[in-house]
Amino acid sequence: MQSFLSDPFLFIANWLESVLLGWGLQPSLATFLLQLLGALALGTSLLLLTFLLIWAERKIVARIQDRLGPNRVGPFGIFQTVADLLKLVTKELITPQGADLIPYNLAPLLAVMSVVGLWAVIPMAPTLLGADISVGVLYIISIGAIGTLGIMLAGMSSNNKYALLGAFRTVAVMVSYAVPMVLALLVPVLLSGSMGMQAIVNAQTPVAFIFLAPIAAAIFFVSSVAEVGRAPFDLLEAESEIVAGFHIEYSGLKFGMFFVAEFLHAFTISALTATLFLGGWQGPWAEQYTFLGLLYFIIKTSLVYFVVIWLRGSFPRIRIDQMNALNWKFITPLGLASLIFTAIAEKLAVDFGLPRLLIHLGANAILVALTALALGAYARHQRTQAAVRQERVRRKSTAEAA
Amino acid sequence: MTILQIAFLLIAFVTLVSALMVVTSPSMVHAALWLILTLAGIAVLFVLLNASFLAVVQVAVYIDAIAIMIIIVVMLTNNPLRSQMRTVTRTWWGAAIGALILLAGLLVMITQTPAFELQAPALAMEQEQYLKTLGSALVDVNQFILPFEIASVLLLAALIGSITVAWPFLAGRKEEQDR
Amino acid sequence: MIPLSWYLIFAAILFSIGLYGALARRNALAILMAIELMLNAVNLNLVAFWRYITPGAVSGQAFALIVFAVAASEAAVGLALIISIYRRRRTVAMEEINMMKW
Amino acid sequence: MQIETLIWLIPLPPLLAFFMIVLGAYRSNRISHSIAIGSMLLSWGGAMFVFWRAITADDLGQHPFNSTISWLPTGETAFNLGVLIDPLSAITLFFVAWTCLAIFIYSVGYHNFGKPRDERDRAGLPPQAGGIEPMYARFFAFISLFAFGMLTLVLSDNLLLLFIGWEIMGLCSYLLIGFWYGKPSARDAMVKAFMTTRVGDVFMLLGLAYLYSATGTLSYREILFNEPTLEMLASTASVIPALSTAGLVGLLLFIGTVGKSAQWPLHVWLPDAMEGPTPVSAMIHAATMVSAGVYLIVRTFPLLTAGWHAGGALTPTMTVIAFIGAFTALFAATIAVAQNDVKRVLAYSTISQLGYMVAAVGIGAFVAAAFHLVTHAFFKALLFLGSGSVIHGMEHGVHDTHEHVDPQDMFNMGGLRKKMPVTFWTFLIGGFALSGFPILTAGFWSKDEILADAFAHHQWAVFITLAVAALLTAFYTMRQITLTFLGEHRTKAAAHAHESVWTMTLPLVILSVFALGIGWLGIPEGFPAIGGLIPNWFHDFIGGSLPEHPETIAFNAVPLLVSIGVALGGLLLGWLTYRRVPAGGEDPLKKPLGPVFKVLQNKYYFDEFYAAFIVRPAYWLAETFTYRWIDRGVIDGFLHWTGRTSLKIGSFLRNAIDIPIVNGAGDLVGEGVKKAGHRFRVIQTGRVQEYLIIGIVFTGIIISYLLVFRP
Repeated sequence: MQSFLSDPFLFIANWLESVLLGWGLQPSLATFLLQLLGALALGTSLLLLTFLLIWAERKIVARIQDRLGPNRVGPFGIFQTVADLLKLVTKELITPQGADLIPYNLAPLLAVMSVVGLWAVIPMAPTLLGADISVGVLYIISIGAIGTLGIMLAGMSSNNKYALLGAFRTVAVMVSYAVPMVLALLVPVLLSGSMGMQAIVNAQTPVAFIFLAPIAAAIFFVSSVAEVGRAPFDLLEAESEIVAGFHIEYSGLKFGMFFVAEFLHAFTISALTATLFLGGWQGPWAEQYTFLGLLYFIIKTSLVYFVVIWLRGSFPRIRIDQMNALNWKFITPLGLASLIFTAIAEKLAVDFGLPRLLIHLGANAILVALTALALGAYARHQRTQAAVRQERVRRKSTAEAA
Repeated sequence: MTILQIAFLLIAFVTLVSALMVVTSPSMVHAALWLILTLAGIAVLFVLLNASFLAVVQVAVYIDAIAIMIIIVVMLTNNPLRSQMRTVTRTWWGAAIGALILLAGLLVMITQTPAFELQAPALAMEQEQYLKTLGSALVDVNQFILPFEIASVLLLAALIGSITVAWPFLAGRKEEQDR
Repeated sequence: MIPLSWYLIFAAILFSIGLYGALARRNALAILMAIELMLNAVNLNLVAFWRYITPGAVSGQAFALIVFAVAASEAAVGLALIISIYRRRRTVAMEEINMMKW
Repeated sequence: MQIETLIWLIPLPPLLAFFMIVLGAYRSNRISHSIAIGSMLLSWGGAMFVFWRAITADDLGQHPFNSTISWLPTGETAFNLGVLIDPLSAITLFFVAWTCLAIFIYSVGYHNFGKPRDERDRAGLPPQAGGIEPMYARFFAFISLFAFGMLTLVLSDNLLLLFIGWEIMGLCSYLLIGFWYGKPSARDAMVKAFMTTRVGDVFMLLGLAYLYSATGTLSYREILFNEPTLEMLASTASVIPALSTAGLVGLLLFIGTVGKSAQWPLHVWLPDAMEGPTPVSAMIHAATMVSAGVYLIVRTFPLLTAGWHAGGALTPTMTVIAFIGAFTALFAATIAVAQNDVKRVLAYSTISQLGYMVAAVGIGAFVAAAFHLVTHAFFKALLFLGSGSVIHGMEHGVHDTHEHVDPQDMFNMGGLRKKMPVTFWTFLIGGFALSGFPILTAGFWSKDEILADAFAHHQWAVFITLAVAALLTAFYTMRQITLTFLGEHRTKAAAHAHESVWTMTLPLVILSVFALGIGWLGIPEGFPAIGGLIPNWFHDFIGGSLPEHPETIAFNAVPLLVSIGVALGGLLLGWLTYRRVPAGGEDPLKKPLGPVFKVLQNKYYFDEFYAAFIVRPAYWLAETFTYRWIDRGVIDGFLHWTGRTSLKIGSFLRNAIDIPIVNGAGDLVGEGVKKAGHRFRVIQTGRVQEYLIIGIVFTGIIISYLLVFRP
């Protein structure tokens, strides 16, 4: 009973394994079945979680916008999403004329797959994770980009110019923002000395990486929000400009899959941020009681998710050129600098035995100061340029007037 | 015939079929998608070969980077008026003969290999250990630092070169003058 | 289990398919894809030899990684060239790209 | 820092200064001379520190400061390069550092630093009207290099490094004599100096080679302090009969000295060297560089005197050295009597004094030679700088009065005592030291010691020769002083002369202190009254340079009295003879001496003799024999014949073989290829894939051939 309390998931897994073995199955087949079962449970619970996420987002955004939000179906309107889903399921699945059928039908699957696939390596508790592969971070990068592929295929195969525009924006945005995201991901790898997710979480025992590398954390958060395509980076589906972007031609459950994938992806990047920079399931007594670990993990993830929603509720959408400029001129160089500073600071801390936290904080503070200086210089330059341009225009107009 | 052998044959079959589709599919988009399937199949073969790191890198580099780039370029160069034209050259039969000759030669040589029926020996170390060894070997002065650095320089050169080649403002302006 | 020869034969077939594609396709992009197939065949051979013959060393994996880098550069430059050529000649058919003829 | 490390570092600052000035600093005169003087001050400081350590060290002769590094591996042994400070080199370093520093400072004033550049001045000619020297910075570069060479020579612990320093100085001497290369006389003088010293240097190099082949080393300590080696050298016969190996080597090295120190018969270059910038290059040719020759023979004293014991008969080598030295001393002194140029007098006096030292070495008076080397360096430097100051003052006078007189001719001077008091008093001190004015001056003590040595060793010929030379020395010195400074102004220019700037007079004052004081270090112990004050410190100190300490000679009143007598007598005679020379007057000696005076004035016609019997035959050999007959007649004739024959053969080959056969075949091949190319051009479609297919098919065929037929 004690073991059940401390680690219910392992207990259940062991019990199931003994049951399966008792049926006379081969051990390898039993393990396979067990893993299949686990994956099924994880995927299903994640997809179900989406109901809650959508409801929560609508509620919070409504509060931010001084509204009530859904409040009719069920307590606090909690079943509103279920009602929406029922409506969506009953809708007709329209296939546009001239669509490229294979990519058209493949795209929603890929979108959902990439998001759910990410959860295979996210450690939710000391013993609760899909697979502790040694290259977890690399896995996240590669699987995450499959979502990009799905969106692109959707935009391309729909035979619709708005969808194609959305796809082009996807390419421009997602592929670009993958660069700073990878750079920021390398910082926890560097700090923990491993690419395994569990190892990264374990390396955050005394202090979470957000205190060692706040800049990298910020970069990762921002670029992954852009990767997801959430506001303020929601250019892919900008309703006011390109109607609905890449999924304009989708309806019914296929649209629902994109919808689910987007919300779940936002939650997933929250989970990733929590895992990589906030210490994951780390917390008091988390080692002994797995359930506590899961609780900590959910709390941290929800916090980050709240920030994501908050951003959506507060920021206007930015233009594509601003977005690319932000990436290539600001975030990517900063990410590179952050990686280099962290590497130097870590080397200093290890080789000279200096206090690690102080060194890293100092390095980040220097980086912030340098960034502020550079930005200030750039702003001054821009202002002078603008003044010169204005002056030229004014002279011209006065000359013409004369 | 063990499960592993069955799995291998299955994957190999799928991979080869999709590879064939890559070289025969009339639509470039479909060819690119088949290419992705082929690359994914090879990634799985890497996993079977206990090289999971390479499998992940295969997915990251090939599927995420190269395949997406190819699809972009397909999108950029898809000329609807020309898409109905032949997909193979006039000399495709020569290519087929050449490829078959090469295949035959390769198969003959493979059958003569002394290690033809070689079974996989046990791994020398843990998977994690391999990753560490590989990482340090790549930057070890006595091992692969030179190829590694050359590859880095090559990547940089490719980056700069592709930007220069595809720079629309330079090329476009010159094109205007040419006309 | 799986003998080495299976991998080798697989790689040989894949390479030949790639070769056929590189020689027979009209579209430059298709040629590029075919070249990727060939590179993958080579890479698979490298890894298979590593796994079966020298599992104690990491040289096979290291060279496979370097082949990845080469493939990435090749794809980048190749695609840039294709875009550039397309911009000039409005075609990506290799038969029509014969400016080098005498 | 180890003292050895410091010794290594001493010569380097001037070398660095040379490169810095040559490579960049020459654009600014102020920076150039600051660098040069600063570097010399560094070297001077190092030298003084080393000197102080040397004189306070216990038994320096047996435990010198020595440091060597391996330089050239020569088979089993290695040729070592090193530095050595023993008593001799310490004392030499002392006076070299002081005199070099004095030159450096003096040069600033001499080259009119601070005056504006005169538009009429041209690089390569002396400034016309008191403007700054056009090649000011270059001068400092040269003397820096010179200082490097001299310091290297002094600090070296082996003969090869010494030779290197020696040759660097030879180069600097050449460059500085010809510093005003715009003057034809300066050009001639520089070539003359270079060629003449070259004669000596070649023999010296022969001597070094011979010594190396005989002993396998050139290090001082390994040869000179090694009794068995010296014994071996002294006892083995050389290629020349009647000379031992040591004797032959010594003789060859001595010929080097003859060249460098301007001994008869290679003395002719030194007076001409006065064409250089007046006092400074002359100073180099009087106090420092020419001393190197004497330094060489003093340094190799044990080798030169191998086989000789104090009181014994002189070896042939020593006889030659003694003869040359004594003869030169007298010979040059007689010429000096009849010279009018203020610098030439000093030049001949230098030759004469160097002859003293050489003669002292020749009779085995090591200490006396070294002592005179030191004292002479100081007072001769003083005299030359003083004469430079005088000429400088006279040039000002000539410039002010526009009177066209030679500013170097003593008969145009007179009465400068009032105009240039500092120069006068210091020149007087130097002159008295040169003539050996009793008790007070350094020259007295050193010269007296040479005479005493000659007397004690019963070398009567040498003794008398040197005594007569000393008389003449005092006479011409007083002649010079009287003509220059005393009496009335003989020209307006002299009346308008004025004292030089402080940078020129300061070195004079410093050197005059040494010219007076340095002699007291070597007062013989037996000297009446003051002998006990400083009990012959110099003898004790410098004697450590030899394996065995030389004996102190017993005090004898005869040479002392002779010495005092000739000095005072000569001075008195000189004053009496020249005190009333009127303006434009002739030399009072001209009439009584008659033709002899003419011979003396023309330096015994040595230049003419060499011109007739060496230079002209050499020209004839080069121009007529070698060039006209051998080169143009025989060699060119043969070459022309060969050329013409080759041309004929070539044209035959071209017309008969090349054009019809070779070219024909070549053209045929070319045309064939061209035609074939036209046929085959159709297969070049410009399509990459088709090429590749062809390539692959052929590769496949080759591989299958290999597989099927060559298992």
